[in-house]
Amino acid sequence: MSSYTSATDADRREMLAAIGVDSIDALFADIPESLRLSAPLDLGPGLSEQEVYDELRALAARNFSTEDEVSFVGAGMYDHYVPALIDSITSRSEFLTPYTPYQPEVSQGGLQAMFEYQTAICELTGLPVSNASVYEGPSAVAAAGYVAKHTNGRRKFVISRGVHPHSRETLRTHAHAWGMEVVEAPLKDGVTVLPDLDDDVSAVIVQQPNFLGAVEDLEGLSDAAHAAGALSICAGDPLPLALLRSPGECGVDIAVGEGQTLGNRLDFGGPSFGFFATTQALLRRIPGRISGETRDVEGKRGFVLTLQTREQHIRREKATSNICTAQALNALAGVIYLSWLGRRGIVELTELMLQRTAYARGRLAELDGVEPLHDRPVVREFALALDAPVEAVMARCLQEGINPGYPLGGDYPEHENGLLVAITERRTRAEIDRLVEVLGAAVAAERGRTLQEVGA
Amino acid sequence: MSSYTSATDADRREMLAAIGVDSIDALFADIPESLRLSAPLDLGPGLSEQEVYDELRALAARNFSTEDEVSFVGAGMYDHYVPALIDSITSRSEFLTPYTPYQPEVSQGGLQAMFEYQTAICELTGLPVSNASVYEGPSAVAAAGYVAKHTNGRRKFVISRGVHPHSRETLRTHAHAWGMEVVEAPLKDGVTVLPDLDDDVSAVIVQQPNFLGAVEDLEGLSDAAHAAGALSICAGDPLPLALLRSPGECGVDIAVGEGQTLGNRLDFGGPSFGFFATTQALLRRIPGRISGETRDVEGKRGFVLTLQTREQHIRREKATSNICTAQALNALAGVIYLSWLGRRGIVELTELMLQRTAYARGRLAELDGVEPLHDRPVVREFALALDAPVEAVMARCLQEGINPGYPLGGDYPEHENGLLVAITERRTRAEIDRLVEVLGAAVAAERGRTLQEVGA
Amino acid sequence: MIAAADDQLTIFERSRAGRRAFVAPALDVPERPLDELLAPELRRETEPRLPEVSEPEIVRHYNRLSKRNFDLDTGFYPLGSCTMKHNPKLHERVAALPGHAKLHPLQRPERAQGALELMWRLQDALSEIAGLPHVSLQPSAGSHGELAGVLLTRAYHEDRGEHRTKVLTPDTAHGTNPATVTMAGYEVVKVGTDAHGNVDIDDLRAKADTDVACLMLTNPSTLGLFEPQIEEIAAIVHDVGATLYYDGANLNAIMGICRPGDMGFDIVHFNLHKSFTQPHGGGGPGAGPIAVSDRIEPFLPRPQVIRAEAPDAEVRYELDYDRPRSIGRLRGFQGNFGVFVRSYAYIRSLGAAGLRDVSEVAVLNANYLLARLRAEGVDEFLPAAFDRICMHEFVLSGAPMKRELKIKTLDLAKRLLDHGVHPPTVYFPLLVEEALLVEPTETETKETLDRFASVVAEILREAREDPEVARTAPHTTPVRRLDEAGAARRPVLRQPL
Amino acid sequence: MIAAADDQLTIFERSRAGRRAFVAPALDVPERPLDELLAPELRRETEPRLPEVSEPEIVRHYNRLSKRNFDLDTGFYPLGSCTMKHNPKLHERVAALPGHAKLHPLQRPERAQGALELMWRLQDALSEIAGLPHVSLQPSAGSHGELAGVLLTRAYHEDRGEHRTKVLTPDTAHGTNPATVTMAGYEVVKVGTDAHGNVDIDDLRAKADTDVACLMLTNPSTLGLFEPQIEEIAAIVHDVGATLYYDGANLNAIMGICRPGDMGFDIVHFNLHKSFTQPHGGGGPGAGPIAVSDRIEPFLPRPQVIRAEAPDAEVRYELDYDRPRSIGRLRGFQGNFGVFVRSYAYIRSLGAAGLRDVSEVAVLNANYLLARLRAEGVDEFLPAAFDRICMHEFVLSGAPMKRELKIKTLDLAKRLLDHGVHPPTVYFPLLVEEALLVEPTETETKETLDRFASVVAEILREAREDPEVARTAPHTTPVRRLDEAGAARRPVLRQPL
Ligand SMILES: Cc1ncc(COP(=O)(O)O)c(C=O)c1O
Ligand SMILES: Cc1ncc(COP(=O)(O)O)c(C=O)c1O
Repeated sequence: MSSYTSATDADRREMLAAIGVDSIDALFADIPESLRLSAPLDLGPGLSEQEVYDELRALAARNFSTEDEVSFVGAGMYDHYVPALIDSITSRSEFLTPYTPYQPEVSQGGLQAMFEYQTAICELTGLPVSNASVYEGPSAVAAAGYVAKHTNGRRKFVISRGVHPHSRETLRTHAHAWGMEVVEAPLKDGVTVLPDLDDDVSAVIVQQPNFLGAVEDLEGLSDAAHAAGALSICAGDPLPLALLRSPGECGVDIAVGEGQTLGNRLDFGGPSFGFFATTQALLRRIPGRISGETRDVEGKRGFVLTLQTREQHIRREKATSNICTAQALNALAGVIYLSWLGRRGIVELTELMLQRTAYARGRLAELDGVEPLHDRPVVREFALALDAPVEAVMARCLQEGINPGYPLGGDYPEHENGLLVAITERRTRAEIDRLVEVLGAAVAAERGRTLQEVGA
Repeated sequence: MSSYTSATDADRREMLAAIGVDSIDALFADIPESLRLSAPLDLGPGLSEQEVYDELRALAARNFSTEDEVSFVGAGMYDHYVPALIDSITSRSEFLTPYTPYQPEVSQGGLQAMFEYQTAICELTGLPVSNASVYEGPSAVAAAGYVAKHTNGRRKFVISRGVHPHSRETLRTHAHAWGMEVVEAPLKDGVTVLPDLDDDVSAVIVQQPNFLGAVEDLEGLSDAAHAAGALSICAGDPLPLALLRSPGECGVDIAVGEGQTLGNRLDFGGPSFGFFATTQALLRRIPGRISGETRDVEGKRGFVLTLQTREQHIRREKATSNICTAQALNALAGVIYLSWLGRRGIVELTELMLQRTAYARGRLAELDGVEPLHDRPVVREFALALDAPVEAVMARCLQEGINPGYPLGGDYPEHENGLLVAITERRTRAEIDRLVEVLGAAVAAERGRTLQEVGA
Repeated sequence: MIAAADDQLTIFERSRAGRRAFVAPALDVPERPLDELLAPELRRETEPRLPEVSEPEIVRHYNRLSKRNFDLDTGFYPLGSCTMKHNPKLHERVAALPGHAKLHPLQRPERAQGALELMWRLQDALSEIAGLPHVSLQPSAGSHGELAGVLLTRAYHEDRGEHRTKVLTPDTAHGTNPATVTMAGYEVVKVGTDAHGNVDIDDLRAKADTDVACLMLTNPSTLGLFEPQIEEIAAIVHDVGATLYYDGANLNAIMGICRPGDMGFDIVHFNLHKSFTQPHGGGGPGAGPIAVSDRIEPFLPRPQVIRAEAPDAEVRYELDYDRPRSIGRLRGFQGNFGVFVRSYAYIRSLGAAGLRDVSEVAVLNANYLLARLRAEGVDEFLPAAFDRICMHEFVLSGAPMKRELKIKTLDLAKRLLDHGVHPPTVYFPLLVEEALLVEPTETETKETLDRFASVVAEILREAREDPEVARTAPHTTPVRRLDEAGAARRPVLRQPL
Repeated sequence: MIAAADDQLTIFERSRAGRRAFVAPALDVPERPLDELLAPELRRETEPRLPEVSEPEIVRHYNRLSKRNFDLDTGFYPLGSCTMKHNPKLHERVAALPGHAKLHPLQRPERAQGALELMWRLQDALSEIAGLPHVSLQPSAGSHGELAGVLLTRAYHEDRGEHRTKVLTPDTAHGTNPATVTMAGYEVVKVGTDAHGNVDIDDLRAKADTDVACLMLTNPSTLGLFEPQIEEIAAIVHDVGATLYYDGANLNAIMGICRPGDMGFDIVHFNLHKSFTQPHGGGGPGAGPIAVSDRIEPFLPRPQVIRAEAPDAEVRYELDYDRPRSIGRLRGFQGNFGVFVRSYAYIRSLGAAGLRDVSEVAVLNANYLLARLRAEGVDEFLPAAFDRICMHEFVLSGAPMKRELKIKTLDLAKRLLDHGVHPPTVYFPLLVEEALLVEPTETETKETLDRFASVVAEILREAREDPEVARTAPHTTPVRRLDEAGAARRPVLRQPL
C-alpha cells in the first residue's frame, strides 16, 4: 500500500465480499487476457518521500536558475519578482485542488477571482471582454486566429515577423489544418512593414512591443487591417501595457498574450497562462471559460460560468474551441499580482524598467563592437547587433556568471549575431554595469581573436 | 505609507477630524516633550519586498545548511526529514495567525490539535498527562525542576552529567534564583552513576538516551530517586522513545524534552517546542496550556483550555509558571509528524536509524585512532574518542564537505578529543561510508603530523 | 450579517485611492524624462484602473474568497471523468525548488541538464505506461493533446499522400473530442453504443471507410466500462488506414494492468492533472503529453527532448529542433514543466507496484461504492446505467428518481452540497438520461465511500417525504442556486469601474 | 449532517490498523538482529499507539480542523495587548530559505556567518528602537524575557553585594509579571493606579524601599495609556537602587516616537510576535529578546553574538561564551532564530520612517475607533474606562451594559463571533469592571473600524430588545458555548485509546 491509498488488507477483503467477487483481478475481467500485463511495468520500485525529494533536488541543482546567474534573458518570459503573498494564497487547497467550477454554489471563490481577473485584463488591454484564461501565449495567438477564421472565413493570416517565433510557428501548425496560408510581414528598422493587404486576409497579427523590443505603431497597423476588412490581432506581454497605448485604444479586435509576467514563476516555460480579450462584437466566439455576475434565488450576488453555449461540453463539434482545462490557478496568480501592484504600482514598476532599460541600452551601445539593432523606443527589452560571434561571446559571459541575453540568430538568420537583452526590475544598476563590463570584454576578446585569425 | 498600513492621507484627515484633534502628534500629547525623538531612528529607509528578499537570501547563502554539507551533527537537534504535508498544513493562516485559543467557539481547530498532540505525547512517554507545549528542551528541564521544587520543597537537584549541557546550565540559571543547589552526577562507562541521595534532593534528573548517546538504566535511576523521596525527571528526545522503555514504564514522574525532531525544522535552534508530560499526581502543577474535552450547550463535542487556575492570567503570582505564549504551531507540526509516521512508521524509522547507527559506529570503531567513547547501547547517536586533535580533524573533514559531528571537548573537558556522531534517516550508507573514509584519513593525517612533530 | 455582506465585495470594490501593497525598488540609474524614452503619443491616456489595496487587504480578500470554494482537501469529490485524487504535498515542494521554479525556459540546454533529464525520464516512464515508444510532453492539457493527436494523424496521412476528411467519435465521447476534430479541420462522424455500453461494432464497421482519418476512443469509456472488443475495433480502424486515438482521461483505471499501445492505439494522451496528480487549480493548469507509435513519431511537435551520448561517453540531454516532418509547435517553450515535475515525483514515489495498486484500488473503490449504493437500496431510483462490473467510475441514471420522486439529477447534486460532498459529474455522458458519473478514486477510504452511500440513500428517503428540500437545495452554501440563464442573457463579465 | 458529525473525530479516531502515510527509506546497511542492538529489557513493551492514517486523511483532517479556527487573515482580531497585526507573507518565504531553515544550531560559527550577522543586525536594530545599548535575543517569549530581566536584576544586585526581596508591579500588570516575580524568587508588591489610570505615585513612593529589586512597568500601560510621569517614576525607582523593567508588549504604540531607554528603563523585553509580526501560531512560537543598559550588560545570558574584526580587517561574527558574570543560559542554543529572520525582514521593509508610521497609525486607529464607538452612542453602555486620548489600544467597561442591558462583557464577546469578528481581550485589565481591551492595530482599514463600531452598536440595540440573543451567543460557530467548568472538574486531557 502506498501512502496515498488507504485500502488496508482488511478493507480489501470486506470490499470484495460486498462486491461479490473474490479477487481484485476479477474486476478486470473485461480486459482480454491477451492484453493483461504479465510483468510489472519497467519503472522500478516506489521510493520514500525523502528519497524522491533528494532525487528531485539533485536534478534541480543541475539547472542554472535566475538565482544561480545574473540573467538578462527574456524573449517571452521574464524574471520578475513574484511577491510572497501569491504563493501564500495560491497554495491554499481551496484554490489549488478543486476543478473547474461546475457547481457554482461551492465555487464562488474561484468564480469571483475569475471575474476580477477578467476585469483587470480588460483594464490592461482596453478591451471590454476577457475570458478566464487560455493555455499560454503562442497558443493564444492561434486561438485568436481561429476566431478570425470563423468570423470572416478568409484564407490568409498576415503575421508580423516581430511576433514571437513560437507564436508564429504555433499559428502555422494550426493554420495548416485549417487550410489557411500564413504570410510573414517583414520588419524594417525594428518595426513591422505590412505588405499590401487583399481581401483574402483574415487577420493581421502583430506584437506589442515586438520580439525585438520595439514599440510598434499599433494603431497604424490596426487601421491597415481594418481597411482591408481583416481583424486586427495584437499579441504581447501585459506588463508594458501599463505605459503603452492599449490595444483597445488602438482599435485592436483581439488582444492575446503570455501572462507569465503577472505573478507567475518561470518554471522552465510553464505552467503560466494566456490572456484573451476582445470586443463586444466577438463575444460569442471567445474560447474558454468566462465568469459572469448574477444573483441567487435569495437575491445574493454570485458568479457563474457563463456563455457556455460556446463551449465543447455543450456544443461539441460546433464549439468555438476545444479548450477545457485551462490555467485557472495561474490566472488567479495574475489577478493577485495586479492587485499587489495596484493602479500606481504598475506604472511605477514599468517606469523603473523603462529607466533601467534605457540606461542599459545606452551603456551597452557605447561599447566597441556593439550596436543597437534598431532605434525604436523600447520598454523592457532591446536588441543588439554584435560585431563578434554571439555564441562565443555568450560563452565568455556565462563563465563570469552573466547570462547576457537571448541570441537572435536561430530565429532571425538576418541578425546572425543579434542579442536580445531584457531588463526587469530584478536587475540592478550594479548588475547592468557588470553586464556592460563583461559583455564589453567578451566582444573585445572575440574581435581580437577574429582579427588574429584573419591576420594568420 | 508602507504596504502593511492602509490609512491614506484622506483617511488620516477624516479620522483626525472624527477624533477631534488636528494632528497625529496631538495623539502623543501624554509623552513628555523631552522624551519625544526629534530625529528618525538610525535604521535606514524602508526597502521593497524584492530588496529585502535579496538581502536575506544573500545572508542565508553564507550559512552551511544540511543541504550544503553532509552533516553528522546532532547533540540536541537533528536533521530529520520534515514531510511536505506539515508545511502545507502549518502554513494555513487558520493555524499560523491566530493567538492562544481564548475564544474556544472559534478555535476548535487549534484546541483539538492540542488535544491530539497531548494524546500522542502521552503515548510516547507512557505518562498519563501532557501539556500543550513549553518553549523548548532545556527550559523544559528547568520547568520540571520548578514543579519538583513546589512539590517537595527540597533544596537540591541531582542532575546527570549525561543531560544536555544546555539543560544543565539552564537549570543552574533558574536554581540559583530559587536558592537551590545543583549537583552533577558523573558518568561512568557512558552512563550515570548517582551519588548518595539524601533527603535534600528534590529531584533526580537524567536524560534518555543521554548526551553521549548511551541508553541509561532509567528504571534503576528512577527507583533510586524515589527511594530518596525525590522526584524522577527524565529529559530526552521523543523519537528514540519509539523503541525504548518509556519514562512512564520506568516510573519517571516528569518527562520533558526537545520536540524539534518531531516534524520541526532546525532553524538554527528555534523555534521548536518542548514537551512536558507527567503523572496524574502532579496534574495541577503543570506549567502552560492544556486542552481538555468537553461539550457545548447543544451537547456537541468540543475542546477548551482547561485547568487554567494553574496559570498566570488567573493566578498571577501564585501561578505554577509564568509561561504564556508557548509553541502551539510547533507542537501542531509535532502531532502531524507523529500521525504521518503512525504506529508502524515510528518503529520502522527508529529501527532504520538504529541499524544505520550501529553500522556507522562499527565501521568507525575499526579505524585506527578512533575508539568508541563507551560501549553502551545507542539508538541514533554515539560518541567516539579520537587519538588526534579533534578540531584539526574537523577542519580536514569540513574541507571534504563532511561535518563529522559535534566535538565534545568544550562541554566535557574529560573527553578532549571526543566526537558525538548522529545518524538520522537522512544519512545514507553511502554518506556513512564517505564519513568513514574522510574521518579515517583526517585522523591518520593528524596522527602522522603529531608523530612528525614529536619526532622533530 | 456584516461579515457575509462584505464577503461579496470584489477586490475592485475594496479599492481606495492611495492605498498600495507594492513598494518599488529604488531607482538606481540616472532618471531621464519619460517623454524622451516613450513619446506621449505612444503612451496610454488613462492608467489601468487596478485596485488600490494594501497587502493585508489582498490577503484577507482572497483568503475569504477561498473559503467560498469546496476543495479536495476538505471533502469527497467524486467528479466523474476528472480523477479527483489526492494531490501529494511533496509535489508542491519539489516543483517550488528554485532550480525548477526559477529556471528560464530559454536557458541554454547545457545549463538546464537537470530539467531536460527530468523531462526525458518522464517521457520514458509515460512511454512505458502507454506501451508506445515515443512521447512528446508539449501539449498543455488533455484537449490540447487531442488536437496534437489529430494534427499528427493529418500529417501522417498527408505524408502518405492521402487526403482524409472524417474522424469518428463514439456518442459517449467527451465534448473535447468532437470539438477537437472540428478544430483540426475534420468532420465528426458519430459511432453508436450498443446495449452493453460498448462501441457498436456494426455501426463502426459501416462508418469506417477510407475517408476516415481516425477513431478517437476513451477506454475505459466515459461510461466507466472497458471495451472488451478493443482488439477488433483496432483491426477495423487500421484496416481502413486510419489511426486509433486514445483519450487518456481514464487511464487511472488501467495503469500497470494493460496498455493502450498493446491494444493497438497509435496515439495516446495523458492528463497529468488526472492520473498523475497535478492539482486541478480550479480549472488548470494541467498537461496533456502524448505517446505515439513509430509510424507517427516523425511528425511529433518540436522540440523533442533527446538523450545524446557525447564522444567522451558523457550523457547530454538536448532539445531537438531538427525534425523536418514535424507538425511544428503547439505552444511556446517546452510545455508545462512544473506539471512534469509533480508527475515525475509521483511516478517515482509509487513505482511500478504502486501505480498498479492505484488502478486496482480505483477500480475496487468504484465497484465497492456501486455495491454499497445497491445495498442501500438506491438502485430503485438510481440504477447503474449498465449492469456490469465497472472500472474506476460508473454511471447511474436518475431517470427513475425523476419519475418517481420528482427530483432531478441536478437536485440530488445540489442536495449533496448540503452534506459536504461534491456531486459527481452530472448529465454526462449524454447517452444516459439524467446521468451521474461517479469516480471515487483510489485515495478515498472505505469510510468515505460508506458515508457517501448513506448520504445518497438519505437524500432519496428525504425526497420521498418532501422533494421540495432537494429541489430548492443547496441550503447551507455561501450562495444558493444561481440564475445562470440570466447571466447568459445579460452578461456582466467584468466589474464596471 | 454527516460532514459535521465527522468533523468532530480526532485523528486517533480515524485510525485503521494497517493504514500509513510514512514509507521508510530502504535499509541499506547489513541488518543486525534487534536484540543485539537493543536488548529486550531496554525496549518498550507496547509500541506507541499513534494513529494509522494515510496522507490524504491527514491532510483532510487538519484542513478541516483549520476551518474551525478564526484567524487574522479572515477577519478583524482586535485582541488587546496582543497586537494582532498583519503578518507579511514575505517573512514566511525568507524564514524558509534552506540556509535558514536547515541550519543546524551547532553549526560552527565560521560556517553560519549569515545567521550570526542577521542576529547581530537585529540586536543592533532592537537596541536602537529601545534606546539601550545591549541586546540578548535568547528569551523565547515575553514572559521568558521578563524572567531574564528579573534574573538580571538579581545578578546585578548580588554583584553589588545587595540582597533584595521584593519586586513591584502595578495592579494593572499582565499576569506574567507577578508570575515571573515569584518564579525568579521574589515577593510581589502591588502598586496602585490613580484616577487617571496612571501609576499611583504616592503608593509607589511608599513602597519603594531598599528591599525592592525592581519595578516592572508596561508603558503604555495595559490600560492603553502612556504614563506621563514616567521620568519621576524612574527617579523614584533608581533612587532606591532598584531597576526599572519595561514590559514591551505595548511597544507597538511608540516605535520611533520615544524610547524606553530614554525614559530611564534598565531592561526592556520585546515581543517579536507582537510588534514585529511573528505570526502567533495559535499560541506561539514567539520570541522575547531583551535590551539592557551598560550596568546590566555583564550579566546577560550566554552566548552573545558579537562582531569581531580579524587582523586582516575581515569582519567575523562569533558566539561569545566567555561571560564570567553571565546569569547563564535560559534555554538551548541561540534562541528562536526563525522568529529573528521574520522580525529582521520586517524592520528592513519598514525602515525608520515605516516603523514610526506603524505606531502613528496604530494610535490613530485606536483613537478613531474609540471616537467612532462614541459616535455610535455606544459609550452609554460601554464607556471608556478612562476619558483620555489613548495610545494603540483602549479599555471599555461593560459595567453599565451589564447593569442596564443585562448582558455581560462575555456575552458581547460571544455575540461578536456571530458577526465574524474576533472579540477584544475581555476581563483584563482586572482593574476595570467587565473590561474590554480593544487593540485595532495599524494594519486595519478605516472601513473595518467603521464596521466594528456599527456591529457593537447593533449588538447593543439588539440586546435592548432581546438580551437572550447575546446571552446565548454564539449561534453560528462550529460549536456553541462550551462547558469549561465541567472540563476542569473532570479533566479529559487525552484520547482514551
Ligand atoms: C474523457 C475526457 N476527455 C478529454 C478531456 C479533456 O481534458 P482537458 O480538460 O485536460 O483538456 C476530459 C476532461 O475533463 C475528459 O474527461
Ligand atoms: C502586557 C503583556 N505582558 C507580557 C505578556 C507576555 O508575553 P508572552 O505571551 O510573549 O510571554 C503579554 C502577552 O500577552 C502581555 O500582553
